[in-house]
Amino acid sequence: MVVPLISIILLCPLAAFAIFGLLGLANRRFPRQDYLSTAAMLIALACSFLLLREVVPSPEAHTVDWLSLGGVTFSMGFYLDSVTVIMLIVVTLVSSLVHIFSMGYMHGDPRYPRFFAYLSLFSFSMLFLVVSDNLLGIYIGWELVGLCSYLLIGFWFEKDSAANACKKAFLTTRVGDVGMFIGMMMLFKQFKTLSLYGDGIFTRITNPEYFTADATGIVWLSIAGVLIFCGAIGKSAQMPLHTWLPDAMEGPTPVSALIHAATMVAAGVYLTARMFPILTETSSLVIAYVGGITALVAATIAIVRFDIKRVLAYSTISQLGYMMLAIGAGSYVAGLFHLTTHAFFKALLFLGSGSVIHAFHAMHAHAHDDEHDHEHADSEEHILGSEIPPDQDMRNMGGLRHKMPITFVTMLIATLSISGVPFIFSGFWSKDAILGGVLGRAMEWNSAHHYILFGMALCAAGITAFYMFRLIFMTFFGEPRNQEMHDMAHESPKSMTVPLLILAFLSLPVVNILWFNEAYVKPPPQPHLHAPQHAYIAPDGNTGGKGYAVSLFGVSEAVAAEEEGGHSTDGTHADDGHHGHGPAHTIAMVLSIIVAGLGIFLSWLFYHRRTLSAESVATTCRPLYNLFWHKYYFDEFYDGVLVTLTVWKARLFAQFDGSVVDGIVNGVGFVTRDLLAAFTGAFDNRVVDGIVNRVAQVTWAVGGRIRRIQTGAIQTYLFVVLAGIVLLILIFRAL
Amino acid sequence: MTLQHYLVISAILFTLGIFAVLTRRNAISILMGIELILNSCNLNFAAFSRFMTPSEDISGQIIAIFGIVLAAAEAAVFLAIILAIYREFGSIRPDEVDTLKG
Amino acid sequence: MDFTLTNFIFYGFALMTVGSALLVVTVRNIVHAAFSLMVTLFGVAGLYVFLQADFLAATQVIVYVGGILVLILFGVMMTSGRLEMRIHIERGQLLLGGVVALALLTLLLTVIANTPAWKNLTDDGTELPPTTEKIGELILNGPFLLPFEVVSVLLLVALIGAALISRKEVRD
Amino acid sequence: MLLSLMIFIPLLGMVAVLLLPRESEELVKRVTLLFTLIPLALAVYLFISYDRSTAGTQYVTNVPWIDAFNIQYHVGIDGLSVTLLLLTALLGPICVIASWRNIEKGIKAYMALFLLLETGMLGFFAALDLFLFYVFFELTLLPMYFLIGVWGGPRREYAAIKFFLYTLFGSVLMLVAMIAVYLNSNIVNGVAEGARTFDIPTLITLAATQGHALANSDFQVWVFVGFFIGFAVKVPIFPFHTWLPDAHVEAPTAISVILAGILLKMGTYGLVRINMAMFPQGLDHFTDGIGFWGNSLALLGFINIVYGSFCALAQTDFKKLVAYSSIGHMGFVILGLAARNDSGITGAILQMFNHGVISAMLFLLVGVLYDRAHHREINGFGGLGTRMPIYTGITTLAFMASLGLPGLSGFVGEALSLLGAYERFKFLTILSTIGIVVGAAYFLWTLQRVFLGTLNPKYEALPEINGREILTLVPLGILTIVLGVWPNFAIDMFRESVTNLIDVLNAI
Repeated sequence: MVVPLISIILLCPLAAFAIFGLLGLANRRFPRQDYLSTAAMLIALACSFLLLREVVPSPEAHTVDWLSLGGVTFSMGFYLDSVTVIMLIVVTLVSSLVHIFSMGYMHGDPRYPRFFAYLSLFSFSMLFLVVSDNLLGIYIGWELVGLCSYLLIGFWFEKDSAANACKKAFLTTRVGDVGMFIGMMMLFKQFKTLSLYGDGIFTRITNPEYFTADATGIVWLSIAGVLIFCGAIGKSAQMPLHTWLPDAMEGPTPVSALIHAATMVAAGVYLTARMFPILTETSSLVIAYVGGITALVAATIAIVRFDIKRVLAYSTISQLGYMMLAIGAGSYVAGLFHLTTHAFFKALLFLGSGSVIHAFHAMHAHAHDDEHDHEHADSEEHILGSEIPPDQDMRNMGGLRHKMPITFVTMLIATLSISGVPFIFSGFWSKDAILGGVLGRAMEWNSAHHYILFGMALCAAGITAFYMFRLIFMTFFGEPRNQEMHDMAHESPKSMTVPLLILAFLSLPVVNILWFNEAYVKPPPQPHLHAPQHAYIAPDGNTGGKGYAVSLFGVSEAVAAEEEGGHSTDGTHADDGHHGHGPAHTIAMVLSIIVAGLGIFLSWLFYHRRTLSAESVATTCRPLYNLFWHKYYFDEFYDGVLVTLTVWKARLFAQFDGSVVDGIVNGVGFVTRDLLAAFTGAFDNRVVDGIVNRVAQVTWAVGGRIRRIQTGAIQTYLFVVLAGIVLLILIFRAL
Repeated sequence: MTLQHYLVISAILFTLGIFAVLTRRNAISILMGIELILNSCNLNFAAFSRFMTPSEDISGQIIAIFGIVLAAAEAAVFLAIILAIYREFGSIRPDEVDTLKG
Repeated sequence: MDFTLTNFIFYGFALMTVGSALLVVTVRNIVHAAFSLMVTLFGVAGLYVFLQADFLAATQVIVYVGGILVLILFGVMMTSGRLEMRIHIERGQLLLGGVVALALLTLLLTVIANTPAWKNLTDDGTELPPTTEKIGELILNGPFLLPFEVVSVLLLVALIGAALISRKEVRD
Repeated sequence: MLLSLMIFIPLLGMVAVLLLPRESEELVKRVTLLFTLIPLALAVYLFISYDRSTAGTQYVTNVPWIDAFNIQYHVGIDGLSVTLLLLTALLGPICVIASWRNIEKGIKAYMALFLLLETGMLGFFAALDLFLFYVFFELTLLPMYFLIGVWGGPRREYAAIKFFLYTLFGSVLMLVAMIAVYLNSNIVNGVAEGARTFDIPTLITLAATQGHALANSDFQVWVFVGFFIGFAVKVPIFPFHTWLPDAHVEAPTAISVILAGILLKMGTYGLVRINMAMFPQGLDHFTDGIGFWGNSLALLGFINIVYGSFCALAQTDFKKLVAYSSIGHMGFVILGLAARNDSGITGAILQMFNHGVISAMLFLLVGVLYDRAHHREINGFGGLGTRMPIYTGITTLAFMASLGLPGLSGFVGEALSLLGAYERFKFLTILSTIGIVVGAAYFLWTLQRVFLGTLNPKYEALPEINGREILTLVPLGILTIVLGVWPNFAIDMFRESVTNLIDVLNAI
């Protein structure tokens, strides 16, 4: 049953896209592309639920030879374990809801059918990525989702900002992908395969024929792991390749919800989780720190944004950092659990914001229509890279809770969830699992500075609560700030509110625990999530033959079992786990509740009661505020390095909004395009081509002399020929 | 009569033909020179056929006949070309027809 | 070497051939040159007879004297208009041409004199039956059929080509 | 017989076209199309009926040609040639259709030359006698010269002469090397015995025979260089590439397609067929990874990739951009060949085929735009996506295939080449991946400048791509997708040949 079900899941969205593409070639359309795509997604959803029952007993790979060479064969196939099923359900569920939501949101767009076709293609690519059992397949899906992201960010490509953003997204992630590809090359050279399961990398890594875990081996494996992780850095918008994600908000809001919040960006986390068995202590640490820093930095930037979608974008980056931190710290299950809960509540937040924007946009479209683009073209903020369309500016909102009750309530639920309000919201459980895991890990490491990771996570949690409630207070509470817009606002149509309600329901922990749990067929989720989920690299330096972390489920169980059988330290592992995690969990839970409460309270003081003034705080802490407003000056820093060279081109740089790596990307682009490429271009023209032309000139000149011999009189020719013959004969006779 | 008699006559004819082709400033004279050359060749064929092969083998004569036919064809084309050149340039002096001059 | 009648006639023909050829290349009047050429061609035909090539001799007379020579005279008349057209010769060219021609002649004679295989091959004097029949056999029913056909096509092409080229109005 | 039929049918077509009156242009085009469709049908038949399970040559015809030099008319196909024959035969009719409307003068001569060109190309890929190989190699040169020089753009003479001289320069060196091989082909242990030969399979065997003059490693190195330069000009490899942008820019659309699609492949095909198979020790000298010379071939590949990509980034002429991107993509072929292992060589061959398909698409697409706007300045467009959605869609597909998006054919060849090359040349391969990013950069940047953003008011009335143009693009697009999704479809053809080649290489 497994293979046909997965095939149906994959083929339905693909067919929906193919129909659009083929008819498009003849300039025709399927009459209702939206129904077609949505139906395809719903079928896929149904099949995913059917798979829930199929999976657990024994995860297995189903492969076919995809590319067979003389000595090597690359296979393609499905691998189905509980993680796959979780991802399948998350993707199909969110995707279906976004499809339905889009019917309302995108209604009336001139390219309405195309939007759904793209969504279908995206769903196919994402699902393909999820079910692939090998790195090559994952890479294929990986790049295809990148393409879809490109197409959908640039959906309104008439806007220059959208055209820039989609290119930036594709290129930035491609930088990461190249890292990933180099990692793949390393693994392929070592293991002669790119399959993960079966007789794949995860098996061969324990086989001395392919890999020995001596010092060099561990270093090598760490490098490979970090390189693979580079792909995840790009796709999941981790520091320092995160700059594309806020820009990606140029795409339609349902796209932001589906691709840039719930699914595609989580693919990086998924990949890292998949690669769990090959992570070494070093690469785990790198991942943890990258995640931790990202979580904290992105959260602080989000505090000062006014564009409702950018707040959510930075929040997404921050939450993804969380998941990475979890995986890096070995809390595999916690990371994936957070991925799942986050997918639902973040999709809900985006769709909710979409609902708000839709309410404003309808009015806005009437009022301004064409001027939209020109309006901001020259504004100061545009140069700073934070142009805010008025319908997304929270400073124009306020008091909407009466106008849009359903949107308000559902968004509030999501906010409570992401803020980690205890017990009745899913976000609390997953976030708490991560905090507990990180603290436990820090304790295990027993090294003071790894507590920094926990500190960063905790700060990020508090800040998250603060800025999310800031968003809610500014949008839904208080007095309307822009009366004209407020009057026009209205609740969204059913096609939009129903998905909101469903997602709100999914943000409740009960639901998640129920199905997350069932997929495992393991002890109840709570103790499970807090139990030691990692049999670690022994902290005592006894890294001998097991310099990699082992997860609890999936095929890696086999590895774990083997390890337990083969090594005397297995008992210690279990003990470590219990010692480390029992108290860690309690401490983490208490602390997280405290910081979340603190964040919400502060937010209430600032933005609802207004006992404290954000402005005055901003003034007193001017340097800090500026730091956040300018996204840590990374952008300015990198720009600055180049601007000293090319001050006059400042505007060019400003075009790209920028933060840290924007500078790098632009810098590289600039250096290559304007300097290096121009130089190579000139070199090509002058030197290489010059030599060629010189040769031609010499030939030409010599020819000019020689041509005088050509008198045109045939008798002369004949004379020369005969004289030559006579001479030749004489010469050769003489010899 | 030895073979060398014929060869000597033929060599003289050939040389005279070449001389004509080289020196005469008139296309028709050049044609005559070429005819001399062709004749010397044909004579050689016939002579070699007589002296170098068994007497009943007369292949050389046949080749000579082919040579005559070729000479006829060549003369026809040559004269046609001369006529065309004459129409074009108003002269048949080869040194005045030098479009190919480099 | 004894001066039999045969020998005498042979040398006569040889002298006739060479002498008139000399005239062909030296006289200034092109018509005279053409007639000298006629004599040369007759002389060669005579030599063919000495080589027991009767058919060849006949062909020589018919084709050359009857065909080519007439063609040449036509050419002279159509291009000059006057019968007494003088041939232009330049001193320098005469000298250079003479040198080359002489060198060539020396070369050829040396080769003729020094090639061992050609020495002392005298005419055995066997009389052949008329060769016409044999030539016919060889050409139409023997190994020379294909060359014969090819040469016929060549002649045809040459004649059509000549007609096309010498037409007054050539397209384009 | 079938093979020879396929090779010479276009020649027959040329005669037929020449016999047609020059006024009936439609008839000329139809006859040409017919005579290019027949080889296509035959190629498809060969492709299907080719026995994939052996490495030996099939459909062999071997008759004496010039006895004096022991030259034979020896043709046959193995997996590599049949793939490229199919590509050639496929591009034939496509180019004829692409030339349907935009060749204004002398269509008859154009079509006749085109058919002659096709014979040359088909013969080249099938030839198994070194002399025949060379004859066909040169046979493509002549029609190409005229096709560029007569029907090209404003600087056509310059481009045509440049192309001609460059290639001739290369082929002279090749000729010298070829004669050297011929003269040494009967020397064993310093003693001449038996007849000399031009026969490629025989020469390959001889070159692997201990003590044979051809198996001398110094000799192999020098001859390798001779052939290599000859082919390098065609590929083109870095210092010999400057003819390519000029020729591409000036040539008419269909001829650019042939240039990029087939002629460049003649270079790499020659490298595989002659340089690698016949001179494994020569190859070893340049690819053993030791010292400068041991890395030189991979270095050239790397330079091609990076240099070509950066140059492409600097271009503002659409066609020039595509031309430089070709240089970059051929770099992957060189890199893959230098790796000389399964994945490297397979990747290189796939990349040859895919690049033929993709660059053909790109040039056709540029041609479509040029026919409408009469210029190719990338910055002179803008926002065409709203005006020409189908055209934009197909262009996006071609761009994505070219920049190596997985799922489309460009990726498989590129990825396999890199995977293979990494096993031998770690550092250079990692550096070469820069090409992947830069490749994406220039294509996306072009996409943005031409199709995205607000519509340039000048082009508000630009007509959408028409049915005939779509017809030329669709088969290529389908191939791109099919080979991306199911690369075994092509790999099946030459797997055995590659294995065989690697055995030869490993034998030294």
